[in-house]
Amino acid sequence: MADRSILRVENVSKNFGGLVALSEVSFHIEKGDFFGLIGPNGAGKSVMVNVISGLYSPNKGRVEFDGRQITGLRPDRIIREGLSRTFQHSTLFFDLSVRENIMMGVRAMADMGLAEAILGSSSARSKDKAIEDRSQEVIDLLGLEQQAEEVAANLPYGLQKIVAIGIAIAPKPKLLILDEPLTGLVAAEVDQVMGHIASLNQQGMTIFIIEHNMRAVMNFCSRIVVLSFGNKIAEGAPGEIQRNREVIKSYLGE
Amino acid sequence: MFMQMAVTGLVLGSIYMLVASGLTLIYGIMHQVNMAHGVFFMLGAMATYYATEVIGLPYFVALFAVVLVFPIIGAAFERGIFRNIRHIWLAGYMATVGVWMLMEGLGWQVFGTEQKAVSFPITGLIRLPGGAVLPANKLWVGLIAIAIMAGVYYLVGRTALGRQLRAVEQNPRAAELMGINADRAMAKGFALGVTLAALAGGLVSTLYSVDPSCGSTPMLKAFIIIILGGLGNVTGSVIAAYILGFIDSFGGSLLGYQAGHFMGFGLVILILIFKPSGIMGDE
Amino acid sequence: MNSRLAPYLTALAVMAALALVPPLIKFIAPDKWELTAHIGIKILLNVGFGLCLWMMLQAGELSLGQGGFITIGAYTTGILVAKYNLISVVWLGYLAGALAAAVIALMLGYLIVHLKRIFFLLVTWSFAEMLHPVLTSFEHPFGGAMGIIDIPAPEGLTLFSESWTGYYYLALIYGFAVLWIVWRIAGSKVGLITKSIGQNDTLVTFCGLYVRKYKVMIFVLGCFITGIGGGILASYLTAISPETFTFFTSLDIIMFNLIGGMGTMAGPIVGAVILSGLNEYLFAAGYWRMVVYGLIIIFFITLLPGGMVSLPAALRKRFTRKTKKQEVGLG
Amino acid sequence: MRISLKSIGMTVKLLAIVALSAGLIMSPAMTGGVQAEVKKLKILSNNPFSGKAASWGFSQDRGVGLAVDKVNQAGGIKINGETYMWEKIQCDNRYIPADAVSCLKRGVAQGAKFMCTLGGAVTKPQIPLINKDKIVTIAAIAGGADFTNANNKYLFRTMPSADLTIAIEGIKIYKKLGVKKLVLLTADNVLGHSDAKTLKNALKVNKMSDILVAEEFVPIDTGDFTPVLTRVLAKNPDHIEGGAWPAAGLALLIKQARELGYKGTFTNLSGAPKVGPLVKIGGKKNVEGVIMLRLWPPDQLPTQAFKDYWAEYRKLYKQDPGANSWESYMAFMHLSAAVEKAQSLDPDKIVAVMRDLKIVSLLGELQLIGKDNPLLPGYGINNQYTSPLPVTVLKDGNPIIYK
Repeated sequence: MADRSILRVENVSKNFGGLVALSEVSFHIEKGDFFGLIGPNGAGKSVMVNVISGLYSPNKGRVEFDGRQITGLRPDRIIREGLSRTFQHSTLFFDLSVRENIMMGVRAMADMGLAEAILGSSSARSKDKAIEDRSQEVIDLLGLEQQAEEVAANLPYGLQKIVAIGIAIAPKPKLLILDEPLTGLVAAEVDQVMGHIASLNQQGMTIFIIEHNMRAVMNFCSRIVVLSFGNKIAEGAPGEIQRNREVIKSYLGE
Repeated sequence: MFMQMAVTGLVLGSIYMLVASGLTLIYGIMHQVNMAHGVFFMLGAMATYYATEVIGLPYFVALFAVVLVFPIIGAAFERGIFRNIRHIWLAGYMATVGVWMLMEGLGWQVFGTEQKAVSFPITGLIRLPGGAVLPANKLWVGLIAIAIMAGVYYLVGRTALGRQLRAVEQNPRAAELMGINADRAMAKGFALGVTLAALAGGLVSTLYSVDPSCGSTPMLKAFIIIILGGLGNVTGSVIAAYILGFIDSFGGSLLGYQAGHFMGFGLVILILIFKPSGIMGDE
Repeated sequence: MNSRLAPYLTALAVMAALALVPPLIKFIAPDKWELTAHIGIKILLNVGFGLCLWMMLQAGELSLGQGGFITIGAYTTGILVAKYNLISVVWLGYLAGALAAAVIALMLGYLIVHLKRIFFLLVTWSFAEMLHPVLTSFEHPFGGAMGIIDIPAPEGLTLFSESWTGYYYLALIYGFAVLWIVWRIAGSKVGLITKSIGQNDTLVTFCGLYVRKYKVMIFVLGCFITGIGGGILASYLTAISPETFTFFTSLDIIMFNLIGGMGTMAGPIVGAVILSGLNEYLFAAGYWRMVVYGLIIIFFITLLPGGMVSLPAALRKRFTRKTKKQEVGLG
Repeated sequence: MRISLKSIGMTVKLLAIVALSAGLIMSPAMTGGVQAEVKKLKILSNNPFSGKAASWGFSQDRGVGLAVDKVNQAGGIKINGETYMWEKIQCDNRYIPADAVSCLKRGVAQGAKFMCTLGGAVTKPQIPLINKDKIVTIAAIAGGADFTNANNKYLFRTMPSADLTIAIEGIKIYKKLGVKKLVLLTADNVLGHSDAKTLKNALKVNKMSDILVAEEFVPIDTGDFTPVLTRVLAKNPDHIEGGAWPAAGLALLIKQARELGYKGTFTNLSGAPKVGPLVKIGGKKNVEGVIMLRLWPPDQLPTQAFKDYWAEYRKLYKQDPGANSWESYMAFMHLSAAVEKAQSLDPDKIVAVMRDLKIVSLLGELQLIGKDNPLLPGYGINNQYTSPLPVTVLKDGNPIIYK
């Protein structure tokens, strides 16, 4: 299919025991999109992200990324296809420095072998250099120079979120999935984080954001999908979604 | 011979169940792997020995004294050592190892190296159909073990203390919000586990002999059982105890002692690899 | 001084200092040499074992089966070079022992690597326990309850007038080789990955790294190195039996890390030095050994959880707190 | 590769700590040992002081200890005009072969030229070192020519070997009892396995091989014998030989066999268990009629010296002495006398004197046999102590002389 879509989710269903978390959800994201996924608590948003990133395998349906089916692949393989994700609760390597955190995201990390690490061969040195260069790039990009050597646990919450994004973008992903990146942030921090995300999008990275913060989603997203109790109830531009009666009903209740 | 093996398996299973009960309870409530279990078993056996053979109390009075005294000892250990470190799993584990070494070492000092014996008051031999025989003391110890286990079920399932323990087990913080003092509940749980270990020592050691290391073999068996049954799963450990009893009996009779030993640990590894929640675990 | 060379130079200096111990002691107190050598050998081998476990600990899991891997290394060496004389070069016997330990670690590790914490601890412990009945039950090839005797010293050790010196230098090289390997890994990107796995393995997965591979890799490497140590011990002891390396051997290796402190590489080294030295003296104390052991464990767990390496910091904290209190009292 | 200044500091500190600790650990090795008013002769007590075999270890250690005190109280021994005092150094080998080797290395390192130890399992791996370092060793081992032979000049056996106990006394007893179906149920260690070998050989020589219906080996720390007894009792034996057990193991074995309805007889030819715990744990009724070697009934001690020894041991340790306590006591007295007679500390001279020296000790004349002795095939060297070998049977909880 020679379309512009980078991620296609087709008829994905997921049950936990008797509980239906997702039922027959389909949508697709196009290259360069700033795509939003919203829905009330328990709508199945996080389950959706976990299915896409390979943490759960769906009971039914398929996920295609960049023209290739990724359902059933190991999570680390999916990531290496060029898809990155962050986690809802700011998840970092808290005892490592910011620089080390970001290094962990760099793709070349996966190529390091044990023997070359011990012997410090020239190939190991060049890989080391590639990793260090790329992490420096990310640090510059996110404006973390000041905090680069600081231990992640000591950073303010907003910066921790940015470091998490840094880990995710270090491998230069084609698609970045952000699972509620704004939870627990104060207004100034929200702007800072969303600013970084928007500029990544402007540089051509496809963004897929799951968020509760309506204002941010409506302001930045180009297209939005709404989930409710595991069903897709709406899809469209922010304006359409805001007017959609189903959406209003599911958010406000009856 | 089959009958005899089956009877032996049942008796061993009951003994193992009793020995494992305290261990599984402590894991269930505190998520603490108690390496000092064997030492509390030994202390129970030693206490019974001193009470009966040295002081001269009747056997069941001595056992009753164990039930009265060991909750205090258990609570003291919990308060003194384990309370502050129980949230770090490794610290908890190693601390129990420390208590084990310390108490067994002191045991060799105080009790000496000569093995001692406590005799069970009921003796005799019961002949069963199929040519099997069952010593009366083993029958009684087995029956008492089952009664104690029933008591544990009642205590955990039906009493206020049991409700507290279960609440703390599931979520200590939520239990605190409900007005349960988690610290105190855990101390009670630990004391209960220690008492069960000591009681097992007082009962089971009458079948064998008493010395400062007499708890190590029972503890090894108890560990196999609680892993097979799923850590902290009381019903699972009861079933696992009988499984191990039959493995030891049939394996030992048909294949020799070492084979039974090997099979026990082999089963443990298989269970841990393929079903870490144990034979009764869900998932 | 070039900053890259500094650690190497320091290590070399310490190694050279330790290498000078034999002639020095033989000069000042020749009658004490054997005892010193014996303790030194034990310490240096244990430093290796402790560091291997520390390396695995970085990935978050604690093995209580290292005694089992020492046993595998020792037995493989013993069977091949002593019992059946299949290998005439003892050094190759060590290599075979290490390979056997690594292969078994690979198979076991692949199966158990998904287990965490207490489950990993229990499964490695069960594995080590299971070796005992196997070794005891089979006269061939394991030698049954008797074990294996007359395990020869490696070639080249005869260059030294008495075997103590030879084994001392062998253990010295072993200890520092392990130190070098573990230090190199800890400083490398693989070390960073290992440390990250210990903190948050899900996130490592979502960095595109296959956690299982790294955990197994570290486990296998640790067991390989431990296996070599087992071979050396087999030669040194000249005889091994199923009871030679027990649960307590594995426990000791954990205790090196516990007593020294798990935070830095210095921890297991300091722990191994203190505990294995102490252990040798406690042999004479006989039955007080367990009491002392128990007290040490309880002391470190409850009062100094950061281990010996945290002692200066802990003292400083204590001291400053006290002076502060005094100031308040005076004010 | 990027190394921060901090990490260099860490490494330096780390290595400094190591060096310092190493120095601390090794420092005791370098101090002391200067005071030399009284010359010391060190004997290493390489025995189990913890674990299931600890009662054997203490028994042996105390026997040697009493002998050491006795010699020292008498003013030590004089060699070439200089007075030497004995000193016993202990090392707990936990009955683990490798620990025993470690202990021996420690002992050698501490300057011990003599040793007492016990158990074939732990002694066997020590033999190469004993021979190399010429450690004059008195050891309680049952195994035969594997231990006592012309290659092992420095190893002396304090207890009667299985060639004397099982092969001679044992066969006599079996014949007397009229054993038809014999079961050997012994410990899964070297002692057990070597007993089994000796027994099978002896049965073959006496053309009685067909009476052995089963042999079983179980670990020495076994508590429940029921499964393995079920297995052997299915063969309807009329006699069980429980070889290498300490008291508790033998007692449980007998008790549980009786509980399973076994009516036959028992012997225990090599363990020499203590009678007190045996009767206590096994039950007086169950252990009635058990036949054992090497045990003396307390009221039938043959000499006054032995009575005094018994009384002194009881006074000190509040229990009856075990067989290997007086065996090692006698052997040490002999060893000490030999050192004095040799007037030298050269191990070769000492062992040469030992082989010919006869002394009178607790049980009368004590001497070494083994060379050219048809009863001890393949020994070829006089390294086996002999003294009267009692056969006792338990009656009413007390041992009495059998026959």
